[in-house]
Amino acid sequence: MADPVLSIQHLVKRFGGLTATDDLSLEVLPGELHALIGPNGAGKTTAIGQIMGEITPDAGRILFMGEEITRLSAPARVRRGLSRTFQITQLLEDETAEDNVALAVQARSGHGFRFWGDASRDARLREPARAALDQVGLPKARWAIPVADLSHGERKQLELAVALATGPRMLLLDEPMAGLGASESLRMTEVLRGLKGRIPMLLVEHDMDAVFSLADRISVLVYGHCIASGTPERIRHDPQVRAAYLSEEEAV
Amino acid sequence: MTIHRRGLLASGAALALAPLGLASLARPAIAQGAPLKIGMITSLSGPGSYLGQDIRDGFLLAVEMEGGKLGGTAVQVMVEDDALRPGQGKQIAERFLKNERIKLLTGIVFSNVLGAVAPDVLDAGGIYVSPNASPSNLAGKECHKNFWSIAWQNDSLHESAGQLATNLGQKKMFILAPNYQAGRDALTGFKRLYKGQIAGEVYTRLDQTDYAAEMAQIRAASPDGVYQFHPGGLGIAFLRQYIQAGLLANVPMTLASPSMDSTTLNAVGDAAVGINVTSHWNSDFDNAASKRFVAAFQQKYNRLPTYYGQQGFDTALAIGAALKGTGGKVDDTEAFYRAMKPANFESTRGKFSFGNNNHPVQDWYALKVENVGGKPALVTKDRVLTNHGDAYASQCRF
Amino acid sequence: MALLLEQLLNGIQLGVTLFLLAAGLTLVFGIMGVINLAHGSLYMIGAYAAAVTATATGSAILSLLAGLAAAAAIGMLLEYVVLRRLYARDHLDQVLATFGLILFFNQGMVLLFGRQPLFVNVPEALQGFVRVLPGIDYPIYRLVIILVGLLVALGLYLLIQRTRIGMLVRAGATHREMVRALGVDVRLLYTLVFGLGALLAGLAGLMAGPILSVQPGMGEQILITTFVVVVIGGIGSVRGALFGAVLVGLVDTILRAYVPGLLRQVMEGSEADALGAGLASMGVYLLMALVLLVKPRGLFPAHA
Amino acid sequence: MRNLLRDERSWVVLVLALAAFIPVLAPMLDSPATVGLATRIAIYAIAASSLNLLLGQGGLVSFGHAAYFGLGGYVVGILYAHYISEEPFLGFIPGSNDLLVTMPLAILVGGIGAAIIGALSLRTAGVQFIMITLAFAQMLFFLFVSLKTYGGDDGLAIRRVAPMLGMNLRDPATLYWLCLGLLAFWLFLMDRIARSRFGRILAGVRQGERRMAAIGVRTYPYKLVAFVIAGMGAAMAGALMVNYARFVSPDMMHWTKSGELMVMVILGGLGTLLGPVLGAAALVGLEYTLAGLTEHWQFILGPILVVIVLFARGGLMGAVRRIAGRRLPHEAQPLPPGELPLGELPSGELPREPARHG
Repeated sequence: MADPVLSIQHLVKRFGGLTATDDLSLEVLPGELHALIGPNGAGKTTAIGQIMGEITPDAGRILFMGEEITRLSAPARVRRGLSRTFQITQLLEDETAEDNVALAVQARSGHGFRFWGDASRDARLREPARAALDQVGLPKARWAIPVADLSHGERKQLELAVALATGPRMLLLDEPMAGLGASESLRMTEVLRGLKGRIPMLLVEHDMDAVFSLADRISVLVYGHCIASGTPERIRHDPQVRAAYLSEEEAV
Repeated sequence: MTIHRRGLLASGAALALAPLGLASLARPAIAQGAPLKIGMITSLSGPGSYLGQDIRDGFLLAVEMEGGKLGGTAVQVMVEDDALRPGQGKQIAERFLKNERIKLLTGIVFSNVLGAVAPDVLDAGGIYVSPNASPSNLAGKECHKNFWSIAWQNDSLHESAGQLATNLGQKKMFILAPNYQAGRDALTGFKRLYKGQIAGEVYTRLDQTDYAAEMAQIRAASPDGVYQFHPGGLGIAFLRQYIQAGLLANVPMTLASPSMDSTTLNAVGDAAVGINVTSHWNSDFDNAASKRFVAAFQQKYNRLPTYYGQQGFDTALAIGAALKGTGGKVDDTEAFYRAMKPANFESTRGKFSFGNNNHPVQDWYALKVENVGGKPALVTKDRVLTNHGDAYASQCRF
Repeated sequence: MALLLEQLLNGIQLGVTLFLLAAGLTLVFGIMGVINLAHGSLYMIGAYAAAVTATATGSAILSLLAGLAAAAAIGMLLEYVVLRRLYARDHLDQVLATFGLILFFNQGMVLLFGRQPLFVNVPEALQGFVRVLPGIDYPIYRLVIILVGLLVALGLYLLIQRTRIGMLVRAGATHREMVRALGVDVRLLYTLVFGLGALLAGLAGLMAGPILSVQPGMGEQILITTFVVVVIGGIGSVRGALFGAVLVGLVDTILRAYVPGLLRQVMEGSEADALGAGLASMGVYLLMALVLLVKPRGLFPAHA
Repeated sequence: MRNLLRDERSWVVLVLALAAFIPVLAPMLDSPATVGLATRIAIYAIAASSLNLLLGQGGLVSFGHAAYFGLGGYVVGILYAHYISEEPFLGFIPGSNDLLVTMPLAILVGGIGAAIIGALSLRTAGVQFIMITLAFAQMLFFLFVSLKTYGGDDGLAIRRVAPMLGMNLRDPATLYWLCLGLLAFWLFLMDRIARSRFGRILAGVRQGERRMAAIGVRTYPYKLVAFVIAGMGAAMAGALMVNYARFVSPDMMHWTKSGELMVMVILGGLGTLLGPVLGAAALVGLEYTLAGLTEHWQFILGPILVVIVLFARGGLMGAVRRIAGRRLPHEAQPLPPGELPLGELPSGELPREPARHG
């Protein structure tokens, strides 16, 4: 078996009396699309926050490409190739879609202390940005629109484009389908399928159709603890998972 | 689209030229043969604004008593508020000098505002007659033919208090003032004529209102007397806390007039009885000019005039005397100087003359707070200093 | 030694006054997220109302009631008319609008009551001194201020920890959305909290009246120090406000009393006094900067 | 969008070009003091525009900007005092009354001051940041109040200014054109910075620190550099103000002065190029006009400010653009009452360590 891209070992995070992450261990292998599922409040977003360095865990280790990154800041992790999308989109609302992506390209290039040239006319930023927008399938007509005027689905696409523009060696996707209509969901699923194999991904998602059609492996999180991990087939038939999660989901 | 853009350009143009419009708006029309304009810049907002108000009221009273004239010349007094900000004062002065073509200015209460305004006025060939602030530089090295001080040079206030403390036989004094130039000058001035020993010297904060810590220090030092200089509201707060701390009964206080005026006295009440004050004037002065002034002021404003009111009044009288001499002209500053210098006016303080540096030479009196007819009042006692000028006059060369 | 103890009492008394102002400010800060520069104006209004009533009626009780009522009423009116519209705005808009209110209130007091400072006497019953320790006589009135301040602190503690309103206030400081979700009339809660803050500011103002001079602009002299207290204590935390206020009161008083003396040991007298006074003034700001550098959210942050 | 920005630049040029005629027009309108008023406006416009780099571009609410304004002023004042007394400052820096010497030094000192204060203050965020910048400014204020040597509270007067490059700076029109020229230069610089890579990052910091971290940007150095540039601009304005007023006092660094600079920026339109200039003109002009009408001018000015905040979102530029039927680029989305205010978002939403950069 190849060395894992990402390895989480015995991660613990408590908020007051609430244990949001409870001895969580997880591995993402090269090229793998690993889905993280679980009921609301299971601690999926908190886990992503810790992997990205936005939240400091109380215990445990995080290894990326074999290097321990547990104490690194979020920007340092991004520079090492981790990139995430947000469930509630975190975009620069006053800027256009293209500007948002171009800024991520610029961040990757690292040349931020340039005070003179007009960044909006810099082909070294614009071209990779357009490529990323193209890749996620945002129609060209929408590129020059301020983010505040984009639809929810378009914003979700843009989130992914921004994450891609940082040149990731791994993607953390926090509910990319949340709030999308059926056709939008399908389109997003196709975009992710296109990326699959090239970039390893950790996918947090409630849309079970998408998860089961995309994932190589699935881990199930309940109360911050991983109760099961395995192929979609195994997870589908895991009695514990059915009891804790799927049945509840069907009952709704 | 083009229409919009034109609209924007037009509004941009309007804004660029707005200052011109504003400036002309703020100017009243000038009629031919109009009265002589006098510019008064004074502090009318913020803490201590009642000082500016009294200066203004005293000045305007003198004008009113002469039927809108000073020294036979019809005058129009333009009053503006410097809000105790040097920049604001300077801006007003510039407008007075340039737009209104006013040559004669007065009114500033605080020396930091004066520091910003006086050089402009003097360099522009204007005349400034100060009803209050007179910092040492303008009395000494940087004295100017067209700068006149009517009240006193700042230091004299404190020198007279130092003399009084010596006269009263106080051997060990505790002295306090706020930490700004006038405050530091005050303590220097006090020490100049005080012969005894300094038990403690404390600088308070200009924005300080609670003096409990200082009271404790005074008590611990157990001096023979306390001298403090806190103008306006600060002085009131200090004095009340001094009394509340029970110190006045044991440690007598000597003050210069800015720290004990009739407003302060109203505020402090009976407890102030026994405080020693030095001043160049008091509302009980037994001369005709003073009596006339006090009566008129009380009738018009329904309150007893403070020193500031008197200074504003005397300033107007001094200007009146000069105008009489020049026939109402201020353009020839040399002529104005010659007419002003003899101080041909009936000062409310009796004797008054200008020293070589255009600052007053006058007598200083000891006053005491006493109970008069059931109310505390300042009662004039003896003379402390006679024909007292200031320490800087010798450095002055026009 | 006696001097030091007296200075400590003075520091606590100043601290308690600051606490009364800071408590309201920190609640408004913490719950509504509003920077209210006009809080000092409410202090001034309380002082003015009490001073005017005392002069007119001579009654200390009436003057107390008038001061509290005026501050609370104008505070709630202010919340209703202006501040309510600022909750959703960013801090910049709040600073600008409340800066405008300061100008309005200060000049309003000039228009209503003139520029002469007003005065109130210490109520008869509270004049005089009490021997707190052998050799230390301390003004009764200042002791009463300390006592009132501590009682208010206790009352606030009980209100916040033991009552339903307090529960909502606590929740409001940490979980705004939750309070809304509980179906509470948030607008009313906000108005009440603001009124309470204004009431406390008015209380501080009317108690300070007999010590200081009541004049336009008196609020701003203490406002910035109050902000220092709130930030040191941790925004939204009443406990932090009490702790911060007493700390600031003590530091300010002790520095003022002792720094010039220390400097005199190393430099010429009048220079030392002038510089010492300056350094003492900088003291509380230095304290705040140090606290924030170590604990960027203050000593007792409410948003844990 | 791009058209609109191009438009804004063209208005700037137009406004400045028209403003250049003031010294010619003022005597014709029998209002020579207007040149002085316009000089003050131009100087405040530079200071406000420098603050706008922090407030409008970076979303950093600094409540102590007058500190750098005053520092710049004091450099000029102190060097002048040593020039007159002929004693070198600190024993080795000779005094000067030449603006070519004093102004670059003022800018340098302002930048150093901002670097020190910024390096410490930027470790905090939100309200704490507002208050810590205020605290540092207050410290400087009290320091200069207690500096007896340099006049303390009463300040220093500067009686004679040396001619600069053959220009007589005592001539109001010359000084005005100098200030206007520097304002034009400064606005040009601000425009370039706003469009540069650095400016894009700063705009990103304003709109979402979290997003910036997620694309791998450590924001602290960028914020610090913005702080230093803004401090240098304010110091330049301060140096000009002292040359104009021929007077410097701690009043220049009082917290109300910081407040006034903020008022100018917001009044004119946050984050716009021309806004701070319009804001400076409006505030100085309002004060001037109202103070000429009534001594109770603050009673009128106060409510005007409140009304502007409540009803004229985006300041004067917002109003101009609304009249022109265009969207303001930075106009914030209105939140329903009771929602989390924008300024709280970075610190309030996620429980995370605030001081990670360092």
